[in-house]
Amino acid sequence: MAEHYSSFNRGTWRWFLQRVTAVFLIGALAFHFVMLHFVNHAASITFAGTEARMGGILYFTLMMTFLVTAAFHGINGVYNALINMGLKGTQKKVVAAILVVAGIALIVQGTRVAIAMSPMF
Amino acid sequence: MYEHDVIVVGAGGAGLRAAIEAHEEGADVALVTKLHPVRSHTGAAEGGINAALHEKDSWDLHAYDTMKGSDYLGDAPAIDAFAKEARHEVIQLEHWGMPFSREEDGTVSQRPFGGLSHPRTTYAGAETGHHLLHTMYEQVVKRGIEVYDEWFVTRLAVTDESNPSDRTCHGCVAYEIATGELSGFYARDGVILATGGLGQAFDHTTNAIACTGDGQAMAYRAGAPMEDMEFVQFHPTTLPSTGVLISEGVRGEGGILYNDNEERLMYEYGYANNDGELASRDVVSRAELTEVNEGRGIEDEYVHLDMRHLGEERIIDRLENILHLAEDFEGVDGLDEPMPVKPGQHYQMGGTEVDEYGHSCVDGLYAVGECACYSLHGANRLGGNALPELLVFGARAGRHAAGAVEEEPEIPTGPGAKSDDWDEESPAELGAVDATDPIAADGGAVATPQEVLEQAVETERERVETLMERDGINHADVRAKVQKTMTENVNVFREESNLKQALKDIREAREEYQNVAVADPSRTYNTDLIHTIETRNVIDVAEAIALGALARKEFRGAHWRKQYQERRDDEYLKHTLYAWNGGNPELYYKPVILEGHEEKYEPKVRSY
Amino acid sequence: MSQSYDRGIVESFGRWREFSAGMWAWIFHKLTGWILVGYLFTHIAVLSTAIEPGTIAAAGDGEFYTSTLQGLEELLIVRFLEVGLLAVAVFHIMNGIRLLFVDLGIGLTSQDKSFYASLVLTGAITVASIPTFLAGVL
Amino acid sequence: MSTKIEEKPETETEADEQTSPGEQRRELKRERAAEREQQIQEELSEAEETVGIKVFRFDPEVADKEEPRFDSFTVPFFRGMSVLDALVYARDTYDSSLTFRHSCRQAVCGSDALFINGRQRLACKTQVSDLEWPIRIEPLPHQDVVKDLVVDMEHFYEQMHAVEPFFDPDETPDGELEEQRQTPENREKVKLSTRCIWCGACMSSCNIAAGDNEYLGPAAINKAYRFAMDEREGEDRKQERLRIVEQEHGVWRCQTQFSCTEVCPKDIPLTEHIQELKREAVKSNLKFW
Ligand SMILES: Cc1cc2nc3c(=O)[nH]c(=O)nc-3n(C[C@H](O)[C@H](O)[C@H](O)COP(=O)(O)OP(=O)(O)OC[C@H]3O[C@@H](n4cnc5c(N)ncnc54)[C@H](O)[C@@H]3O)c2cc1C
Ligand code: HEM
Ligand code: SF4
Ligand code: F3S
Ligand code: FES
Repeated sequence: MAEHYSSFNRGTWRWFLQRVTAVFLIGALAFHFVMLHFVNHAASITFAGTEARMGGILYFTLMMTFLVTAAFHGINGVYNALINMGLKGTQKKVVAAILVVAGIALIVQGTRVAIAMSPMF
Repeated sequence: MYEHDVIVVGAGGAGLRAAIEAHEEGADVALVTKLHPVRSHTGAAEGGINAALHEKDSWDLHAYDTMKGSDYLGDAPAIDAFAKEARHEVIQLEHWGMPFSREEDGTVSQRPFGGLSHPRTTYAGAETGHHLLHTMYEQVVKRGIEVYDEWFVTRLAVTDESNPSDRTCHGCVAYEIATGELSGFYARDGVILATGGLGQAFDHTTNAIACTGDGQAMAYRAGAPMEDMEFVQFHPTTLPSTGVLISEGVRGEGGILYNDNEERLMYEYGYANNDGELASRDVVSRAELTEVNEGRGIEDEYVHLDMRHLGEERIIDRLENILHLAEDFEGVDGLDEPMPVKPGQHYQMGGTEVDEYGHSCVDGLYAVGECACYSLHGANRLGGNALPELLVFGARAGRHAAGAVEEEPEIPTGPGAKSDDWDEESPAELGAVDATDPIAADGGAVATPQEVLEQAVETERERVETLMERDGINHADVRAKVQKTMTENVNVFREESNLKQALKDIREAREEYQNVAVADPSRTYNTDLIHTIETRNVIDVAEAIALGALARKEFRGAHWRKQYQERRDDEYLKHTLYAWNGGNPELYYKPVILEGHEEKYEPKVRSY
Repeated sequence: MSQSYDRGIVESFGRWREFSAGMWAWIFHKLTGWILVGYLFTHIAVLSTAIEPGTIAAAGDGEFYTSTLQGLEELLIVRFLEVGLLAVAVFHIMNGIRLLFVDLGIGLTSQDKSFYASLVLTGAITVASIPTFLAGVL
Repeated sequence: MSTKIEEKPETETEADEQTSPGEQRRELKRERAAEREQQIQEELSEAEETVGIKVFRFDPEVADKEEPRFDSFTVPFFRGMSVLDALVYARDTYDSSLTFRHSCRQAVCGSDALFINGRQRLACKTQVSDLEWPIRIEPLPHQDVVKDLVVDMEHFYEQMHAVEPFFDPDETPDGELEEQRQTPENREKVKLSTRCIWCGACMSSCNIAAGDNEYLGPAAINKAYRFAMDEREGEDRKQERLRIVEQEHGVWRCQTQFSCTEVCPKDIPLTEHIQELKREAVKSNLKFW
């Protein structure tokens, strides 16, 4: 059963990071909602506005971190849910691979979008 | 066929301990048990386990208390070995991780218990038995000892010489409950029976539904007599609907017994003017039943045990589990109302006759735990003395079976030990119903142990097939009949006419049993079949109890006779034995051994 | 062991009959989590299609982006979906906080109450935000 | 509730006719049956109340039980009656082939965890008067059914054994009669975890355990907790124990559903114990901090 007996047990890390990202996401997601629905009303979002916000280095990094953590948190969550349903063996490996690819794609595309939005680049 | 050095039948405290010890001595051991080990009834024990651990305490005090408690019907070699070895066994249990309750300094706690001259009842909350059972099962898992769980042992494979002392036990026949398969278990060095109590011979008992006296009855039919069966302990405070035990702790803390007139019965009617509710178990049981018989019982059945005056705080602090028990099993809130209680069968002092190593007169056949009688408890068991018994004698038998004991036993067993005959008439026929009863040894000359075993398996297979194929009555009716008559007639109060009636009823039940059949045609998990086979064992042990009680014309320990209100040492300072004798049972006596190596016990008046 | 029988349908039915707060919290958390992941992917997809082809890294005037977003925002259905998303996100956050406490071993005995609290809070926050979210389309 | 299972009314008490030699036996049996029928009627009419139970039936070997079904039985109600009493009555009076495990009748042997009115409960510890009638009794969900209410416990035992469920101190005192010391506080800490009776109710109630067969499950993790937290075992052993529970299918699988804690008849705070082990595992893995 237990193949990896190291202190870097993957189960531990995934569990732990899921919590850490969750803590971060509480703030980030709330901030995101507030910014784009209350401070700036969603209906009046314009590219100019977006560009202005994304121009700020702080805001930009925050959004990038948000992207990465949300991607990790979400995808790890889905993976967990699937293992909980008893996925194992090859199936599990395939699912893990697909999820990792999807996650990377998400982050890459997200980054490209973010860069496109930011006047910094 | 399965093969091991030592086969232990039953995996309660006694069986587990025996298996561990035999394993330690290098034997290849297997446990064969009809319940998974952790389901054994040892798990129900609440109070604690006695051992003279304190500096101020000593084993000979413990031995003395036990002898006095037994009303001088104990055998000194067994009592001495018990008191000495209990200390080591209890400490070993601690080393195995048993979660005993602790003192501030981290040592194990001990509390006072009835009949003990020193507080030496070691305990783990009010769940001592549960912890003991689990701790030992864990050790079995640790050692990788083979466990055949849900295998029901139905018969012993014993050679059929006419004198039981010449016979040898080569194994047993077991039925795998899940599949319905019968197999032989060949034991190279010995079979240790540890099948527990026989409460199911009564309809109101603290024992489990699986406590059907299988071991006693199997050994009895194989030639090892049952000893001192008339001594049955009745506990005064059990819940009327289920028989669940309400610990003595309630009375210990100050609980009061009331009758229907709300009188404090123990004092009002002078049953125990000194100790009141805290008088010994037999006294309180008799008091309660007298109240009921004289029309002062509640609903003509029970009395009330009230602890409300102790106050919620104290109750929750010390007796919390009692609240749960009353609520869960009787639907009564102990904080709000008194709890209904009545006496119930609790413990069987007698059992298969064995020596102080648990060895019966049949070579290679051992018995330990509640199903055995090494004459430790005599006529009455002290609270907290059964659990250490499981350990001490379990270990002794395990060691002996594994060939690691040099000493010769001092307690004689088998027909050779006979001193007196019982020379009265039985009011009913006893033993086998007809000569062709397949249970009697059939005289065929069998050569190898394997052949003995195969023949036993064959006999069992035929029996099972007959039961499954024929058409007949439900065993439950027969069992109910035995239980009813035992509770009515061989209970706390014993009168000659009642005992005779019981024997007649038991005979009737035995005849009816000839017609029982199993209605469930399935081989998968057929509990109908299991219970049907158990019922025959219930009949056998019930007969032994009733006849022993009829024969013993005195009042000793738990055995109370209306016409004989005194202990009669001149006549009855002797053990009752009941031997199957190929289907024509014989009741006889053997002497009590009051002289040990270091102690010589003088019968005294047993007063507390 | 003789054959065993898998009860299939009885089994799955039996599970849901008794209400148990912890289990529903788990189911809702799962559901909301999955919706959020799904949304995260669509969100990035929408944002990227909204950006004119070839303009990446050399952002154009963003006309297309603005009109896509505003076009979407004009649809009542999108507004409703957004409220739904908020509800989902808020529940996931609230219950997520509850779970974090559970992980720390805090308030385990009132886990059912905290589940109800997260439901109530979610409801309250969602209702309170409806005016802002629907402003302009109604 | 629409399950595929047909509801069959009262089963016949009569066993099917077979040609057997004992005409006399059959005669006796008929008499008995008539007598019993009358007795049942009396008992039922004497009882102030009767309660209906619907019991899941299945036997892979018996023709009319191959398809699972529910049988209904009417039993006389009495004060203090448990669901187990009702089952025993039904078995002993109506149908001796009704199969279920039971032994102690007092919630210590753990044999009779059943799915009663939609929840895992010990039949002996559940008062009939506390339930909605008729009472529906099924075997534990998520375990293979062997027959009627009996499920296959093998997997549960395997999981229990997988956590090395035995006390294993580095060394024990030399003195023959000397015990290891344990503070009352430490005993208090492990006390609840030692109460487990291996009934399997928790495992059956946990959706994760249902989905992931390899998940150790709450009872086994609780067993590991019992030893990992016992100060009489050494620190190294504790680390080993943590390693067992922090494997892929160990504590991380627990999604804090709390169902286990809710159904445990011994009121063991299982979720709390699992969570504590998660924290212990994280702590020991992040030692370099
Ligand atoms: C409610 C209660 C409270 C008690 N409290 C105390 C106390 O506080 N202190 C004390 O010292 N004593 C106490 N006792 C007494 C003590 O618990 C018992 O005497 C003791 O546990 C019996 O243990 P055992 O190993 O002999 O049998 P059990 O634990 O009953 O085990 C019997 C075993 O045999 C197996 N078995 C039986 N028949 C067969 C068969 N045919 N084939 C295969 N296997 C079979 C069963 O599966 C089981 O594993 C109490 C007893 C009761 C009932
Ligand atoms: C805002 C703060 C958030 C918090 C506090 C939070 C908290 C948590 C926690 C604690 C878990 C773990 C549950 C468990 O394993 O027992 C979890 C699971 C999950 N989260 Fe979040 N989360 C947040 C945001 C998000 C976001 C933005 C997404 C989407 C990208 C997301 C998607 C998921 C998914 C898919 C799961 C797995 C659900 C499952 O078990 O099936 N979460 N969340
Ligand atoms: S933890 Fe509770 S529910 Fe689970 S097996 Fe043990 S006693 Fe039963
Ligand atoms: S029900 Fe299952 S998910 Fe965890 S809290 Fe209990 S083990
Ligand atoms: S019969 Fe033992 S737990 Fe219910």
